[in-house]
Amino acid sequence: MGIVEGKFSDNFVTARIDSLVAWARKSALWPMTFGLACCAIEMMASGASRYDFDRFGVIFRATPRQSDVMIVAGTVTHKMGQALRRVYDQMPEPRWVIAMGNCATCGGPYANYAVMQGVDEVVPVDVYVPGCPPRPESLMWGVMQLQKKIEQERYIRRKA
Amino acid sequence: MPDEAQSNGQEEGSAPAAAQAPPAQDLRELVEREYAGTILEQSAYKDMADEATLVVRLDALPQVGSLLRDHPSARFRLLSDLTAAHFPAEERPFHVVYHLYSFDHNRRLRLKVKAHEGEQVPSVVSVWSGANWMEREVFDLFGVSFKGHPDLRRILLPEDWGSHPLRKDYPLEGRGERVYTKPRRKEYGE
Amino acid sequence: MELVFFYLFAAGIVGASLLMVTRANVIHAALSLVLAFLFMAGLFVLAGAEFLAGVQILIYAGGIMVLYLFSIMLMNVGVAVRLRQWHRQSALALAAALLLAAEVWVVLGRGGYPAAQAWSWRLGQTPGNVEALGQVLYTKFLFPFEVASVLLLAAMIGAIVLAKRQITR
Amino acid sequence: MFEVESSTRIERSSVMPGTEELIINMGPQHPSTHGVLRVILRLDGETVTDCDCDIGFLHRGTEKIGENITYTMFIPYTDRLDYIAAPSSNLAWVTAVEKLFGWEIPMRAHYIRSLVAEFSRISSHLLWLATHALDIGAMTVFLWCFREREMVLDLFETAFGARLTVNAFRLGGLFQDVPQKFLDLSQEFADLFPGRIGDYETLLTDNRIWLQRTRGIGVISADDAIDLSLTGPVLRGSGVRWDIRRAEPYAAYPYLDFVVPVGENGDVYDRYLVRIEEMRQSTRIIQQCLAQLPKGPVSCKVPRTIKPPAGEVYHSIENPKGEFGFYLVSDGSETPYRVRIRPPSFVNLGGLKKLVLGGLVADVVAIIGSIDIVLGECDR
Amino acid sequence: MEIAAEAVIALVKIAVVLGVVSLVVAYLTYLERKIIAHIQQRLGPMRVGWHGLLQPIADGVKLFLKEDIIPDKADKVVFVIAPIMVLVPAFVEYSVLPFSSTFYITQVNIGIFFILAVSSLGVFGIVMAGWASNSKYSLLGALRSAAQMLSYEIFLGFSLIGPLMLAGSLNMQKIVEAQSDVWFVFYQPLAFVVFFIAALAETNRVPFDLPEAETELVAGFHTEYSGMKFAFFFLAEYANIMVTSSVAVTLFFGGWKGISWIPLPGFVWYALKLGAIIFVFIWLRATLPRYRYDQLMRLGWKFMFPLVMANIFLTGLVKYLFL
Repeated sequence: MGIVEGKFSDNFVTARIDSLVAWARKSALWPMTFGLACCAIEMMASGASRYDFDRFGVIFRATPRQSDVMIVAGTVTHKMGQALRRVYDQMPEPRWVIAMGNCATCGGPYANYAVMQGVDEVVPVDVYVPGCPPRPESLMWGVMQLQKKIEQERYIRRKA
Repeated sequence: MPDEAQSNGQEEGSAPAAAQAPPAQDLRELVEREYAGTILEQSAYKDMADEATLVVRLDALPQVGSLLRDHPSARFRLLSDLTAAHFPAEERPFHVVYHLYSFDHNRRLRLKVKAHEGEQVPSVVSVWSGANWMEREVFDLFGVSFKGHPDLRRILLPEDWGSHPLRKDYPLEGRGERVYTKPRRKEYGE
Repeated sequence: MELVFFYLFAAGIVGASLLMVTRANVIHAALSLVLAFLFMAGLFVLAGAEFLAGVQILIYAGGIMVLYLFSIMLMNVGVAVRLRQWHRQSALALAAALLLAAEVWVVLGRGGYPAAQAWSWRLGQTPGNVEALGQVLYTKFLFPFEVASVLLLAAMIGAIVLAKRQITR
Repeated sequence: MFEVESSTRIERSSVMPGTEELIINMGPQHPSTHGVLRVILRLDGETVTDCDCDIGFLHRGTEKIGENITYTMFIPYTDRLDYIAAPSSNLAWVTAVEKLFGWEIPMRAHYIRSLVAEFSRISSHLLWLATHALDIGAMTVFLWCFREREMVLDLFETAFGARLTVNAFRLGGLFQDVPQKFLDLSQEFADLFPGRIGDYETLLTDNRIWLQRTRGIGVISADDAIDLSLTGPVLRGSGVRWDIRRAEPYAAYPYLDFVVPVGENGDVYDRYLVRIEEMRQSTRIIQQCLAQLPKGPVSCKVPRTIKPPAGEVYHSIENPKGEFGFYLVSDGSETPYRVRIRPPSFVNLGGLKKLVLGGLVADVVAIIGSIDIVLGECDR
Repeated sequence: MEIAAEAVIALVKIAVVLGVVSLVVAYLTYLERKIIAHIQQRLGPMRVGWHGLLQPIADGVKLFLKEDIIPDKADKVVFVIAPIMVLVPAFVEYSVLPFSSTFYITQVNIGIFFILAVSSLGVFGIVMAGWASNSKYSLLGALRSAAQMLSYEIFLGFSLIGPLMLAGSLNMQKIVEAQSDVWFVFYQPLAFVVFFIAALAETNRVPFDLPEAETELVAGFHTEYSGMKFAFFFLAEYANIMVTSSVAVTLFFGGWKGISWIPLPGFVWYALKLGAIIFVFIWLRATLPRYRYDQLMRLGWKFMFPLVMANIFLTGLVKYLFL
């Protein structure tokens, strides 16, 4: 699919096509569950009946190959870091990362020898969701924030 | 409505020790009868029955353990916990601590051994299988090694860690200081 | 029209068979064989024997070949790829192939097997040849049919016994 | 899914499946390992012949942190140990420190602590049931359990302002009294919940598939369970009637009436039954706590700087997962000298090998589920 | 000229059927998400279009535009062919299904046998996918599914023999005609039960969804597939559900024949019956836990096989004695 990517100038047609692509991508965000710690529980709660992520078309996939966004939910230790990067590498483009919770954002309360001070040391992060752990509403906010970000992305138009 | 006076639910304990004697006196006598000279110290925090502590001679630990596990008046069948503490100032800096529990008598006992730096502590896996992982953890975090352990490897930290973080001379923020570091994604293959 | 399809399928069979014997990777060879079976089923359809075509796909392609693949996958294919493919038996193979070709030529030249010839008119005539096939199978060829069943039964029992012995060991 | 190079006892062999043995690696990020656990299995066909766990992916150095901060500051960290039943971890810590001091805690605080701890037990067991059922493929139970769990989390939020990591208790009692609304809602929940447990049981307890997947699977005898230091529902599932709430009562448990359920066969099904019954008993305890709740202060007099006498104590409570204890060494200063967390999940997971050997690979997931581990407290 | 006209008509029919089936299959995923959501007291897709109606389209477009990864160690040719091998048989089977008395692509004398034969090819795709991915999870998933599908194909085939004996033909249209008075499900309840269970296993649905047991093997044989190739597997699964449900409708529920005093066109009856059966498929997914592999096999060989044999024997006996 890479042939048409970033090849066209801005005009009405290309803008429409890009917005269609963006709409499809933001409407079918399948997260890779990367539940690591406390935040994983809240992430599960987001998928369950009360918060129901399925409303946004978000369904959790177990394998990185079939997912679009990695929700890093929880503390990333140095031991985990490598594995995390490997999973990220397995995801197909386009891919996004949500750092859920303080630990994934900056190490949170764990400023010590074992814990990586923020998951952005290993993978590029698109949205940081604060909280320890963030409530499901916060995670939902993060997903919506990511949707806004995707809306602005360019697909067949040249990058600005 | 219960009485407020006996609120603190911790003062149970069925050790039939005399008022003056430390709580684990009977157990000490039991062990001394079998293996004389193996109990080095005896104490109990504020004389609480469930804080009874016996310091055991290092090499006698497995025998004392089996005795306490099997003797009808002890029956400490559950190794509730196994851990260590580091006292760098002492001559034998590593205290390995065993918390035992007896279902039959509903009582607890703490055993302790003290080891030199680099000295091997006899493993109690043969006495309580549950000690397997706990000894590995002590090995991992303190660097105390256990003689006769079937499978002594690091358990929590990566194999190449190289040091033992729960020692007192290990800094809290040894590897992940909370100062701004440039993203190190390159290291991870980006 | 039919002739076009015939040559298409025939070419397919030959091509797939060649692929099968030349592939170094066993899995690829097996898949080529499946392809050959499918083309063969096409030939059956052209000959008006739809039921046989179905059986060809269901039993050979869908059943037996899957089991083949199954057992091949359980082995280490990587090793087989590296193995020498030629065993200095090409002369022998050539002789065998020639012999086979000669036999086919003789048989076809004489006009096929007499028994098959005698019944082929009935197969060709009725549109629903399933019925005809059933008739033939359970009247004229009852004995060979039963013998084949017994053979299969024996094979099945044998397989069970072999597998069972391994478990109890 | 992917492999992390790290030395493990089971050597990676080049032998491919079928010839004899297959080594499969679940995790560290695998949907059914409940967090970041890596299990390496050696298989002969579908039978497990060896099993090794690689843990520590969530080792956050909590014990080291505990040695560097004050006793009060450590309470939030205990939330994040067993984050599924945070108040239980809080309770273990505060009771251990209070034992070090020898404080007298007001009765009302004791009752509220028991009440909240039972709620945390329910929330933990609900999460366990949800994920356990999901592992065996029953998806609806998962969502039903989360529905009730949300109610419990709402209760926590009413009382303490947070859903998961509630930081519920303080040294010497509570931070403040719970609002009346919390008590009303608790009553409502306690009246409604037994019926909901019945709902789960209709889907599972007599379900043929569920029985086939759980009965006779992962069997461990009482002696083996004790030998492996297993505690909590896993031990009780094997028929050992031992519950720290009964054996060494803390908080308000001496005055509460409840039954300690035990299993008979020590299989996955019995552990399931034990936990289901424990949820019922917890509801009973909640009813009693609400009925007997005394009036009065919720905290004893606590000095401004908390400096305990030098010494060492070990105190454990019955966490939903098993014996959760703290071994504290104090040198008389404001910070503990040594904080040791006695983790039930870590110890129970150590018994996994015994449970899965000789079983089928599809059962491994069910067995891990039946142990009910939480990695936060397993790796610390 | 006549041949050309016939060819054009046939092509148009094929296009219509393929188009409708693809759309229906895509919306089957939506239906499944919605039904399961409501059983679980959720809403399901709501934001993408009115009540999430555009969800399958968004999913499809997204998957189409996704990067298509072929793993380094994979066997490239087989890896690419596998999803096609799964999808094509699933769609080919529609060519012999009668959707009404007049609308069908073709009528083959061996109609039902053709479906059985073609559906047996689907297992190739799965085995190939598992092997080509060069990953243990995929291979294990593929092997399981191959064994499962092979064994249950047998029960599926045998369970159909009862109704076929009653109909006296393999032609789908004739089978429907034979049910003008009474649906075969009333004559052959046992066969239907076995057929339905076997169909669940054939299509890898709960409680037999071992090949993609999410929690045990991540996602089974298609773990390594991404983008459009994954979508193929996904579509094939639902297309297969449609086919097996259609076979059930045709063989047991009188096909496009409805109740005579309600004037509805044949294909509406057909769609209604199909919908009802598919609903049961989805309903079961929300209700039942999963079988374990050996239990599945035991159920098949020790319970269903004798049952279906007894059914054939009984049917033969009754037919010989009374008809």
